[in-house]
Amino acid sequence: MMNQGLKWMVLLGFAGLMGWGMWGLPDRGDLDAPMNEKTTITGTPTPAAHYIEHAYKEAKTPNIVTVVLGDYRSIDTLGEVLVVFTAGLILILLLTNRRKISALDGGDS
Amino acid sequence: MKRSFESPITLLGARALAPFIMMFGLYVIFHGHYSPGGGFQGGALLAASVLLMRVASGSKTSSLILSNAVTTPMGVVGVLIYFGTGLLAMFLGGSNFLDYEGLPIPGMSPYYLRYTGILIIEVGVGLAVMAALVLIYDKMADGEVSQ
Amino acid sequence: MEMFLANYAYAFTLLILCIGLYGMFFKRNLVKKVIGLSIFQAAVIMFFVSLASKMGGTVPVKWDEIPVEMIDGYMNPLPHTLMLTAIVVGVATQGVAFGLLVNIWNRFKTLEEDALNEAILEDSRD
Amino acid sequence: MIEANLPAMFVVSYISISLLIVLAGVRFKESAQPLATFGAGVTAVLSLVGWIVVKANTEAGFPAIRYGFGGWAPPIGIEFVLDGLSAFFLMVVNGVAAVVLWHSAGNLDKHLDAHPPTFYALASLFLLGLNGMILTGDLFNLYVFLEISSLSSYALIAIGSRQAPLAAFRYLILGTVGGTLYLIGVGFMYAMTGTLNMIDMMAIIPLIAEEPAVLVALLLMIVGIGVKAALFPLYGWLPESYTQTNSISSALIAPIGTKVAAYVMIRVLLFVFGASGLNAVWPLSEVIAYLAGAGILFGSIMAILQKNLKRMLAFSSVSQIGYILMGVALMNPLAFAGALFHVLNHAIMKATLFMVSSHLERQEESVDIRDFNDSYRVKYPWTMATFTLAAISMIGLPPMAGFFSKWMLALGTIEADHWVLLGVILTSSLLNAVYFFGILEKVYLRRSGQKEASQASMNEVSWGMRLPALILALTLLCFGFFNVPLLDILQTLFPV
Repeated sequence: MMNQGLKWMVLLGFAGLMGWGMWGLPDRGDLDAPMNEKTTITGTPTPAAHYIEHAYKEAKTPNIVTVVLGDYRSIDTLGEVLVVFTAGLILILLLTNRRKISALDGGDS
Repeated sequence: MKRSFESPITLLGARALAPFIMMFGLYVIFHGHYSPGGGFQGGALLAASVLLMRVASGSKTSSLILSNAVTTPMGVVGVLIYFGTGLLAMFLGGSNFLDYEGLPIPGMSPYYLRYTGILIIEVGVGLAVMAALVLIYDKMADGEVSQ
Repeated sequence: MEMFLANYAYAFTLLILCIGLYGMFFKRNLVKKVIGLSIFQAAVIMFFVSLASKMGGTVPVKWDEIPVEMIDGYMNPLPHTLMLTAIVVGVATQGVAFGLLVNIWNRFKTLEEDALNEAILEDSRD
Repeated sequence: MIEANLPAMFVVSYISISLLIVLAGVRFKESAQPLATFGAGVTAVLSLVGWIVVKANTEAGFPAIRYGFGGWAPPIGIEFVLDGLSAFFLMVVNGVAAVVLWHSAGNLDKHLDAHPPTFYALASLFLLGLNGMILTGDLFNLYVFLEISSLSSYALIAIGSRQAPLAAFRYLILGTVGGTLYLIGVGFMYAMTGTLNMIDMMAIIPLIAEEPAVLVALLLMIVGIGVKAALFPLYGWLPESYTQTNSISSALIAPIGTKVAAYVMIRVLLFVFGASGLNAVWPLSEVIAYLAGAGILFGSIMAILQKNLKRMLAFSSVSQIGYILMGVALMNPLAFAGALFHVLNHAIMKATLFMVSSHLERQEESVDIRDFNDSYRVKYPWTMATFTLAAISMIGLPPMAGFFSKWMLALGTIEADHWVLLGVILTSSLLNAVYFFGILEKVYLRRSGQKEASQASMNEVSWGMRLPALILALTLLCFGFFNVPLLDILQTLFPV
């Protein structure tokens, strides 16, 4: 078990580190941030600009987020569905009440 | 569920609300192409309508809407719709996994094939999410062993 | 003031992250730890969504008055998409966490860390 | 068809198998274990095909198969990358998993009053997550697969002794915090580079490596993955989880779970940040190497102090993970090849040892090391022979495979002029010898207990359990004899 002082140190260290890192991030809403440009520094296309520009042309769907979710990054969404499915299976595994079921099978309900 | 009591007011209120929530959930799924929304959000709303009845009336009445036994198969079907769409495109269309252009629907331009593909998988996501959330609630409700 | 407007969203995110971490570190009740965890995850969602914003941009749904070639007119859709996935993952994690808690409750009849430690010590003494 | 979509087939086959297990499990509960074994076996064969294809491609001049999902070219869509490194890890993970799942048939009656179909569906989903983590070329997609595998491993761990759910819960809290920290790191990297694709990002990072945000992102990712990989100060969840869980889960998760996290560490450190990005501001690779060294010593010392065989193996896992991460952090081809070879060896050794512990748990109801005596030699001749092979490899004596990976690691430390770490490796080998020879001596050598041995009669587990363990142990011997060609290939996998 970690003692209290160590926990505070970890917490403050985390806050300081994150604060320092966040200070170096591009400003919120900055139009010149790398993620809002059309290409990255090395000249490869950034996904976000491609999505905004081509989503409607390529899938005839106005909602860009839906296209990204369902088409461009569809394996992510498949993973997401599998996560939910896994959670359901886990709850079956952990909490199916065997005692209650065997009581029902025995007939005294 | 330590103690259950029946109140006609909560029951009536829940019964009045549940169909509208379900309707709204379906709207959110099927209108996800044009406005914020989509499979997950709609599935969560569908689950909310079922769970509202579960909370208000106990599982006996509400299992008429969605019985405990169907949630697992429904989740499997939801995943299967999504996964099957991808597989169909891969095996019949000869394209990559989940490339909706390969879907075997005749007479559709690639753009509308994508449009349709997204719609199909959103329905799958909605079903799977609804089933899983209801399943989680059900298991949580009857999983506790009292002395 | 300029600085604050540019970074206040990050500062609030950091605050919420620390609150979540505090909950997980210092609360002795397991349910409160899960609450801390969910606060921590919510902070990440806020962080990503604030990354997505653009000055003068609108929601990423195609609108006839802003041509799609003007990419600065729409907010960045990618973080939004990522967060939809992350929210689902968070929900699933919390479902599993509460499932485990019900399981622990069934076995130990307590969710207090100290009482659990005592119970474990007693187990190992037998 | 299958060849063109080879990288996707791993995920596809595991999803189909887990859905099939759930559906078939409604009527036929016994079908779950054969189906899961079949699924892992098919994927193991696929990964062998993948290894051969990648090898042929490398000779033809293009080392990586890049597979874009949905037909989108990589920076736009998500890609799976099948190169030498991922093919190697796929073979290790799927091969070991197939044998472990085969072996689990004999243990089913003892454990799992819970539903076998659900259990095996979750095991398949766990493997699906690991395969996805190995193959993916996208940082966020990695997070999704990480969460699939973590969630299912929490559940698999929670089936076990009375304290198992508590151990799983603590793992869940730590693991989710780790995953979330990794996610924040991904967010930082996305904000700084504008892309999520690993190969794109690798080209950008040298240009911006000195930004504080990139450094913080790197630290967050190391900590996040370090939790999963049980890097030294973050190992807290591991011993309890592996000790309290049932013997099927421990044999499945212990060998491959942490290995895949180590693989992610390799990907992120060497293939995304690269040596220049990693050491741009602070010499982080040395920090990781020394932390891993501390983990090696700590794990070995704690393992000596344990009285429970499973807990001893768990602490030895902490120490062996240290070898792998140290080899990665030393940043030279020799140590890298040693680390990869150690991944293979340790996966096989840990699977064997946990199988042996499950045999003993099954027949003796306890895995307390103090109860070991020379009657075991008579009661479990095959199990003990298997144990001996794995233990010798664990200590690192030739001709077992464990020797050669440690030898390469030692050469790597010399190459990098880290004499302290060389000392750590040698010391830890001695400590390993202490805890394994302690057991071997109790079983094979002690004279005073001869009476017990003469009274005992053969009480071995079924062949269905003996055989997989024995095969794995003999594989170690094979890899020991044929280490040269494999090590040559593994050295070429080091990124230049």
